[in-house]
Amino acid sequence: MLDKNGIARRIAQEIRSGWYVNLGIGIPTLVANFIPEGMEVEFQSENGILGMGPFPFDGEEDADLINAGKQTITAMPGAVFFDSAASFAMIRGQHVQLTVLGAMEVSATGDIANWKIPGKMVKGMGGAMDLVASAENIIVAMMHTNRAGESKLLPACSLPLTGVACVRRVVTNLAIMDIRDGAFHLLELAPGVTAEEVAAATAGKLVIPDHVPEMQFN
Amino acid sequence: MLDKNGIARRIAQEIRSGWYVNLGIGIPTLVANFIPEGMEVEFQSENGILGMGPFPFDGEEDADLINAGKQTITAMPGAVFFDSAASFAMIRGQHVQLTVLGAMEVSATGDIANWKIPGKMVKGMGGAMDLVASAENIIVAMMHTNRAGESKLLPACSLPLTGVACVRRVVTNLAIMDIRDGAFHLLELAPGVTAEEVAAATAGKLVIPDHVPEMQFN
Amino acid sequence: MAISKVVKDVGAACAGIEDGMTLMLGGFGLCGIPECSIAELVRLGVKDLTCISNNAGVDDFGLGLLLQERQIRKMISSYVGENDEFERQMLSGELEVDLIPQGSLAERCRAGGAGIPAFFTPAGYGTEVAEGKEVREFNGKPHILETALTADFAFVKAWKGDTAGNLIFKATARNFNPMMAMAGKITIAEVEELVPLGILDPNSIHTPGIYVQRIFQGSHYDKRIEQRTVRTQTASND
Amino acid sequence: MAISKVVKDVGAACAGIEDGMTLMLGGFGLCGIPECSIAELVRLGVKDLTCISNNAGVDDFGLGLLLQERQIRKMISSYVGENDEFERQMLSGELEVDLIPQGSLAERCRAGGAGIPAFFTPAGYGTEVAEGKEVREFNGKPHILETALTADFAFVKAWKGDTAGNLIFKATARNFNPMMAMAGKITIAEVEELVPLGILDPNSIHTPGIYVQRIFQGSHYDKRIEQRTVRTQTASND
Repeated sequence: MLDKNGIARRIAQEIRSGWYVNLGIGIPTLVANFIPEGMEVEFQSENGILGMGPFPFDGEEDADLINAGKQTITAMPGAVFFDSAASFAMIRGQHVQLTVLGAMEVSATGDIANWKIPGKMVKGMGGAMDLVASAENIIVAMMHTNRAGESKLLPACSLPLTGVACVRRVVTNLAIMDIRDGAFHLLELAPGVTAEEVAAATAGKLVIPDHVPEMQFN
Repeated sequence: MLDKNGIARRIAQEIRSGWYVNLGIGIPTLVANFIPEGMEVEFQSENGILGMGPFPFDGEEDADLINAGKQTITAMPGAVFFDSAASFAMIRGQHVQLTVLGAMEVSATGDIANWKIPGKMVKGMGGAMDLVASAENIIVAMMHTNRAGESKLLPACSLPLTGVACVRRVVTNLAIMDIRDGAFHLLELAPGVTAEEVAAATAGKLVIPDHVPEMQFN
Repeated sequence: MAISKVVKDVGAACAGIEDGMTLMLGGFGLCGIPECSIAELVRLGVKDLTCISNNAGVDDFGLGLLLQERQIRKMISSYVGENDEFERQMLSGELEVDLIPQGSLAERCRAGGAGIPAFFTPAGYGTEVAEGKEVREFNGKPHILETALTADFAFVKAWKGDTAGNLIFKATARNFNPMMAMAGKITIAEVEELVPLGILDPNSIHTPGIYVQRIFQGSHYDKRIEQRTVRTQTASND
Repeated sequence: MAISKVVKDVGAACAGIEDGMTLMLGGFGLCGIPECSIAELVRLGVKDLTCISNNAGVDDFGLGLLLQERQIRKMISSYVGENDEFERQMLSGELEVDLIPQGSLAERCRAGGAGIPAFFTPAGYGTEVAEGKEVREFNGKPHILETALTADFAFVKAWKGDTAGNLIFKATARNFNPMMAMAGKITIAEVEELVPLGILDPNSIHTPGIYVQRIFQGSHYDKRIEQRTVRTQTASND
């Protein structure tokens, strides 16, 4: 079973040289910590930076330099700042090769819900609806079940949707799954996790191939 | 009767302090020469400058600094350069208070034709269609008749249109006229020109008030 | 000669703002918000405002200050977390809230300033954001029609500005400010540094002065940080 | 780490360009045109091109060079005066020409890069430009629906660029270059000065490197002036 850093570390291995990547709030933000030194990858944050660097050293924070999670950040050499319309032009125009974001629910048809719990919580969708509607390559990073132990991988989402038929891959604390043909297809198991455990934690249709390898970390 | 500079000079008197103004190619370009020193007026050229200055001195031309007529220009203190999309955002968004442009034909309903003579000449509309469709305040600067002596102020345009029902005022070598209610309304006569001469040179419906003052130049 | 937009202070800048108006306010979270103008809006006590802003501030800063005073009737935003008073007013029905995808919000402001009354975007298709909106397929993909947004007054905060109203923003404090400057019938710019004409590089202006009707030298910027995150010196030395 | 876009020369930059492709070329008149890339297109001899460019050059420079060699099948432009060969080919029917209002051309390129498949604009309503296009009224004013433009390759010319493909243009040589950079499936940037990473101010970039797939140091810029206009020293001393 993976912790949040494990999920982030596994997702980092999906990233290829030459990619522009948008990382959402939460687990996705951690992905940046696992990119190999010297790999040509640039992080976009939708509030207006390309070439986002690590958090600043204590005392070097700049209130005018934050990411979409409102965290203080730094800029890498070759970074660019731009306005919000220009930022979403990049996203909507599919110039960003990978989007990683969290979710409250994902369906077996690739729908995603992550912005609202009716009557309880309404934080807003922020840039998530633009990201999921536009990106060709979306990975959802989340825990397999919620705090009540209920599956977050469902036949259909019960919460208001953020986007439809857009998620291609899900990485959880238990497994990696691809979404196609109305089902979650098990690709890799987290260390120490069995296919049966994944099946028990997955409410949506799960396809388990004959042989499912364990995740490898390099 | 006015020459081209006279037309430009009269139009310059229409300009108010605080206005952003777009001047088309030809007679309109001359208008800038008659703005009083110190008046707060900025000229926009749709290829991407706000705060256009006079032509450069000999030897100071910069190939990277031109106006929409492809003429070498200079930039005033406080000038700004921007791209073509940003430029037409200003125009389409009605942030430019006055547009002055030339025409081949103007109709009594405010239509304008200035970009194409079928089978003979097709230079293209450039930015003229955006300008006339967007501007709230358009003055046409032109000679009253063409080289063949035919009126350019018509009941309806015969050439392909640049825009419909958009021209509010016309300044020619003979007169100033407002366009409303399907007619040219004579406002002022050029020095030495009679209302009868204007009527003879105007093919569209012309309304002549009892008293038509002569243009005053300050 | 360049058109001067300078007014003497925030009071002069805010002349003409009335109850019931629609206001746009730049900023992302607390980054790049028009602090001085917000303080003046509280002082003026204008009510029944519709505020278009990506976020709604925090309880005791940014638009949260107007929420505390019940000056806002409706918020149009993309993300409104981190604000208890906001949540309370919204859930109780005191505050009307229109949530819009962030990219659509930015583009709708730009469209409002650029004379584009409507455009198609894929964002929000199949969600409640699309309810009542026209859907059309382009290149095999469904899109929804979104319309332009404008405001009676737009408030933006820039790093540097000149007397002609030309603005330069700093880093990610740019965010929504340039589009909102475009979309305001009257746009008020407050700047950390007001400079004479000819100082700013004409090649590096983010917001041309044509979009700014009034500009003033701001003061006492708090520039609060919402999520102070740092790394340790040791970690970096690894 | 920033993604390097540098290729060794114009030949490497133009790899993969084939007959029948759609190309975008930045520039306004002869100002800010990708001179080196145009020369290479002539050398490559690719044919049946559809070229999207605000103008078509003059007889012996800019896109006029491709017209002379009959490499262009169709031009999409806003203004094509000042070119006799162009006029001859168009009137004889050898060359297909699609004339588009300049603002619509710019916005359609931006839309193509920004994932906006269509938008409404008032430009061209009631003219032959509107033929076959949807008309809709907004705020009492008729608008026409215009669709996005994209290209197989876009060619832009910048003043300075860094290895990550970030570009800065000079004065009015910016014009169509930034939107075309956005709209090219592969965008090739030629620059007067290629600089190392970290030299350009991240606050003053016109085209972020994300839009540039290949960048190279240009050479031998002619930068021809189409209409040399000057004032005399005496006139100014008055």
